[in-house]
Amino acid sequence: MHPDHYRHTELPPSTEYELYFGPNHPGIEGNYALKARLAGDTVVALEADGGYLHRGFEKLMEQRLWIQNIALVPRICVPDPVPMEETYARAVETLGGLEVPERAQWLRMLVLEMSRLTAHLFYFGGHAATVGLYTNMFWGVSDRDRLLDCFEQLTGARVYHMYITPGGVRRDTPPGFLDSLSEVLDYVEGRLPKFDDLFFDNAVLVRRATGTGTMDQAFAIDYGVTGPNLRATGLAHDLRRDYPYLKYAEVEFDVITETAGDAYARTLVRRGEVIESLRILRQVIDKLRSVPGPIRCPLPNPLAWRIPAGDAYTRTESSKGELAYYIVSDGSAKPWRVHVRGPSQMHAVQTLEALCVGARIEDVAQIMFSLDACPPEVDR
Amino acid sequence: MPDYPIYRDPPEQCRTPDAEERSLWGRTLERIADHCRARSLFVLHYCTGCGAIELPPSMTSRFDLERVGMQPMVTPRQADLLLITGYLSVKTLKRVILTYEQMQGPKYVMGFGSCTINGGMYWNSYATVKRLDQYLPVDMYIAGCMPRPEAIQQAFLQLMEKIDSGRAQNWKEYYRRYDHYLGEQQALFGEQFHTPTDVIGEARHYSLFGPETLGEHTAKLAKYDLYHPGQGAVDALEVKR
Amino acid sequence: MSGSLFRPLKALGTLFEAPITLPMAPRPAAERYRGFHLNDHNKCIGCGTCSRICDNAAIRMVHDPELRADPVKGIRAERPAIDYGRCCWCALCVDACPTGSLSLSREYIHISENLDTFFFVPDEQGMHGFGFEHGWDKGDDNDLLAHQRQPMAEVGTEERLGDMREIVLGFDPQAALVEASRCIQCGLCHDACPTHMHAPEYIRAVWEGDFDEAVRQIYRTMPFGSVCGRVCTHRCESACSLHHRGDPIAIRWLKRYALDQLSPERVGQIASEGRTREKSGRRIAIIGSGPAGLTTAYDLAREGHTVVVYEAQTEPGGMMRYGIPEYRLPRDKLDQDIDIIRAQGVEIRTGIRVGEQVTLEGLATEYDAVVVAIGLHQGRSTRIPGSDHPAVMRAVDLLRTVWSGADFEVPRSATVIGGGNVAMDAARTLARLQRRCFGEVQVHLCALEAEEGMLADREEIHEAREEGIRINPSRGPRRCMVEEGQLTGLETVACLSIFDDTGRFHPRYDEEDARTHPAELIVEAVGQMADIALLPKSIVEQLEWERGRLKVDNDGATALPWLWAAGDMVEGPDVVHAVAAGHRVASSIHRSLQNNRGLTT
Amino acid sequence: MSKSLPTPLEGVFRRVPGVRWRQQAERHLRVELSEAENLPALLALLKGEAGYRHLSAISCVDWPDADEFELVYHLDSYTTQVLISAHIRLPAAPGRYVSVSGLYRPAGFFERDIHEMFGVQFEGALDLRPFILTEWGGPPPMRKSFDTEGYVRDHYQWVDYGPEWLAELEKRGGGIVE
Repeated sequence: MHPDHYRHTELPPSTEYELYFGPNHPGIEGNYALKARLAGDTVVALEADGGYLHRGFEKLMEQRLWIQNIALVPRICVPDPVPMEETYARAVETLGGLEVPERAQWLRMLVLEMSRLTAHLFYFGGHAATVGLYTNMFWGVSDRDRLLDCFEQLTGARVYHMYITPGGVRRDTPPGFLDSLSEVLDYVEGRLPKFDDLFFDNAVLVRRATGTGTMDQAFAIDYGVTGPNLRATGLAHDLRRDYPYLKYAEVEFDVITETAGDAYARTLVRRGEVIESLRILRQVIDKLRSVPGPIRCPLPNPLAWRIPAGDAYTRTESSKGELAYYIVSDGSAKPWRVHVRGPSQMHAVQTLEALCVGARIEDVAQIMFSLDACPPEVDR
Repeated sequence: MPDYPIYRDPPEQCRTPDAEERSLWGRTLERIADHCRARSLFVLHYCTGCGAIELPPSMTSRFDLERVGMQPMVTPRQADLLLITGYLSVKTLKRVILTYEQMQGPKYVMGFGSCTINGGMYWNSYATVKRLDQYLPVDMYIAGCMPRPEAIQQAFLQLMEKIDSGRAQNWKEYYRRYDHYLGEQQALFGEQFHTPTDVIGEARHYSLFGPETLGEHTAKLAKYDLYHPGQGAVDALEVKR
Repeated sequence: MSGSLFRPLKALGTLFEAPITLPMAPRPAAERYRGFHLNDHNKCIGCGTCSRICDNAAIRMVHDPELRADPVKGIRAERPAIDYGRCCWCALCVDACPTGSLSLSREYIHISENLDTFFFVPDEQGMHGFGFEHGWDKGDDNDLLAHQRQPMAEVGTEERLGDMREIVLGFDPQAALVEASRCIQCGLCHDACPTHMHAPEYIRAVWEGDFDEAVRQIYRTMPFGSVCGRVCTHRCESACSLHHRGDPIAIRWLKRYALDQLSPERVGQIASEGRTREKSGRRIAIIGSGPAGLTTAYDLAREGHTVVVYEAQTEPGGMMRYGIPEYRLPRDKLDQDIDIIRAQGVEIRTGIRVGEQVTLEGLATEYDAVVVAIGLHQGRSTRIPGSDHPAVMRAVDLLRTVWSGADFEVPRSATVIGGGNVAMDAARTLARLQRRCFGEVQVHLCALEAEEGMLADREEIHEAREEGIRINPSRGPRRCMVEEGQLTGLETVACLSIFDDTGRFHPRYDEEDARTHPAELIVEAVGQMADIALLPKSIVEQLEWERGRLKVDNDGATALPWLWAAGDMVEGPDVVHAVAAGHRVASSIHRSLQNNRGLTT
Repeated sequence: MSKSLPTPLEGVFRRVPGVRWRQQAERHLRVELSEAENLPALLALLKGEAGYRHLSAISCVDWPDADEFELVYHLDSYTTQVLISAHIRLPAAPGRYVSVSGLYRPAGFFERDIHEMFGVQFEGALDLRPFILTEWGGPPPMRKSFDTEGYVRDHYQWVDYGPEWLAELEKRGGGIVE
């Protein structure tokens, strides 16, 4: 604007004022907006504004063949795309009565846990940045990149893998993959003490995150909070253990809980989950070395593939919580209806709005990141 | 095997540097400025779509774009480069236009991936824009869905080269042909669409006012007293169709 | 909890570690990276499956007239062009490519301000001509197409030898559904089919369970669906894009399946759809009631013309009735097809031999146009010594005798000369008759060609062997052995080569390697010709001939403006070619009649 | 089909009229209510007596042939650990239903979403203002009657590429096959 045209702003006669966060704001995870009413630097009320990433996925999926949708689903949640593929594929398998071969199930668990690791590492970086710990962000992002290299070897792409397909997976492991993945896992494990030094035990984080965005268990359940955020309030609920899918019943892992329910507890739960994911991955790698077999059940020609009429609701424990797909088929070559229930739909709107009330303005970003809210999952 | 006329390495199809009536002194200064601009590009920190997920790796240690003088910048006024990282929903496009207009010239726009070129995955989605260049002048596109950090790196290097050689002048088109761009924006957002930025005044300020700056679409702005107190950016945002 | 102020300082230790920053040069991508497309143009057949599987409508086929197009082999002069303003690099196009020509490279950088550069036709050199390595390729584990054909149930060898029952049982509903679902709708079969049947459409209809629609699609170009669904030479299947990496779709069996699902009445109703009710007042005579003659009749009758078909035999059908064995084509199915043609208003006068009861000149005056479609009912002879013996028959005569139900004395032993499908028909028919009369089979078959070069279908050879027929490849007939007036056998010599260096028929024999095949009956199946005795000399002189064959233009028109010819006598023996010719002749006649051309005087 | 039902559920289902249930998958019950208005009562009982404190999602399905919307309430209990999907059908016109956000807070989000995408009205809902489609002028896009590709053709433009190779090909008689 030309300086001649600057206008003076008259504030209403009140101690409260409104502030727009985002969609273009470094404290916002992704392309998302918040409208805050503030008194001083304390949030009095907060209103979420989504839809900036709305692409109409649910409508688009109705326009495409069952197989074509495998390309669409991972794009619903960018930082953690694999659970999207898994949940969609499992819903189609439930409807179509497809039996996933054993090796494919292990392979799926492999990518699911790898994806959880990348998402959590990314989360460490993101959360750290909101409290000003940029070194940690650099670490989180570059360690995640090592796993993305593994993804590239296995699936041919860094971020959008499109690896899981109804009935199995698209390709088997390339030669030497399991060894190079093991190396990366060892590397990640070796990095954890360094993360402890720099991040989890850092006075800056501990003091700023403790008591920030606190919720108790009753609140969490009331607001539909799931996943690590729910476990940070002391409820040991994990779909991998309570509604086991794939081969999760056959691996050993612990459900990590914390009781404080604040931003720091949520971070600690994720730290514990990184360790559990590493544990699961090592078991999966062992299995993959011995379990032979096909990686996909026989499927018809993808252009003429109909799924029997019916409906299915499948759920997966993603890095952010309970991810569910409700799919209705009318017996034709395309889905009749796909409803995506992302965990962030609960975390990024009502929960975030409630938790920010009373928080200070500089903590809004931290609360959002500590909930690991993923806006594209809200907008679809 | 037939010899296909496959695209190999096309000649750069850029406009000639904008040096019409400038003095030698002015042109020299501009060259020096371009040389410097190319080496300190500030990228606006705005994640418009999926492609943004490859920006943290590009910007941090592993692919480290700081070594070529690039850095994320949180405010549009201090940013040089607007990245459209993938699809743009109509809702976001409106904010992108506001943001773009707030950036100071010279400014550059880079389109990431298929979605900015021809709609990409969302080619039949009611919610996303199909062609970015309809609404903003674009300097460079990167192929990919999404482009890898290396591709982003190369794109930035190419953009720097383009700026350095004085060929990155597309941003001037927005002022010269404002009426065209405004028309496209109005077609999408409705006749009443306008932004609080005084693009026309800026065009005069930058000496970029041309025969196509004003036209039938800008004429529609006349009825809004844009610079009257009490009416501004926020209200403009909330104008509904 | 308060955390530590000093532990974070440990991170300063990284100052002494090697940096993880990568050089600015792009890294090579992973071995199965999904980068820009590559396409091997020598392998690509232009089927367009990639463009149909693409979720983003990012692939468009471009036609290049300079590319090789070969409909019979299933190759189109089209190649995919990729729009990188749409592509999402999911590689479904690679996984679905039936030939494996398409793959993704490890090249991933393309930056430009020119939108046009984002649309290109990939070849083996990659997007920028650097010849990047292959990334995501067609492996064994990522093929999305169903390559295995559904097995076709057949009657076992023992049961089928006992009588003339049909060998192929037809698909059951599940098998038909699965087989139909394999089709990728490329349409190469449509291009390859002589009569351009709408196979993708009817296969899709079978998959959808809409048999009315399937039959409708079949009848668009094929009035002999039940016949062709059984005995067609199925050029469509050789062109099917799935044959590159697996079995082609059983297009022929699916056609048969679709027609078998509906009652003959319903098929008749569908076939009659769109028929003109108005009479044109024009009259056309057709000589011969084989597939060519009846197809012409069907088309013309539907256009409202009065059509009369003259057939020398007692029943219509030509070679379909008197040549093709019943175990391949049950006669009730043939009757069904012919009844539907009759229902269009075609009158068939059987037992009338043109040149005897009526004359061609007579027809010419009585009708507006005449079509000769008399087929190839005269067998050729080997002319070896002894071939004039009464127990040496031509295959066409043998088959006609058997299938017309005339008296025939079954020989205890027989030898067939020839390696084509007619020879197989003769041998297998004899085998059945022997089995019925004597309980055992003693049939020899001597073909000039080596096993691989035999002209018969592979499955015919296979089934003939199953039925106990002794097949002797590379045997040239030398003489028929006659003792005391009785035929006793055929003497053959080994055939070393059939054609000379210039490609002419000139067999060479090893006279030392002679063998005798016992035969009370010798059947010659070495080719057929048209019986043109019906054509009066005056007309023969007005027509043009080429190497003994009647010369016609593409539409089957002869040098005489009122006379057309179609079918085997013009094109050589094949039902579907005859049908195609019938369509061409019919539309040519219809056009001529509309233009008032081609009237007889 | 397994007939064994966790004890609290047995009683709950018996007390709400018109409830039919069957096992849809392992530990997943499909419940259909013949009368839509009984659903809030069922939810209240499930939450109060069977520990169903988690509303996982509300899905809406458009059935234009029947002129109906189907609403599916997916509920989970952290104690019983049997997922329940309760189905009801509403006439598409007027497309009204009652909000259950008083019972389940997450319903606030889903009802707002369904209102936006399908145009179903929820009486007593927390907030039905547009959330995602604040700048949308068209009909509710998730309805089957809305044609997204047609909308795109009317409102946006696709690129009409004209690379050199294509021009040359067209000169030779080739070109894009439509």
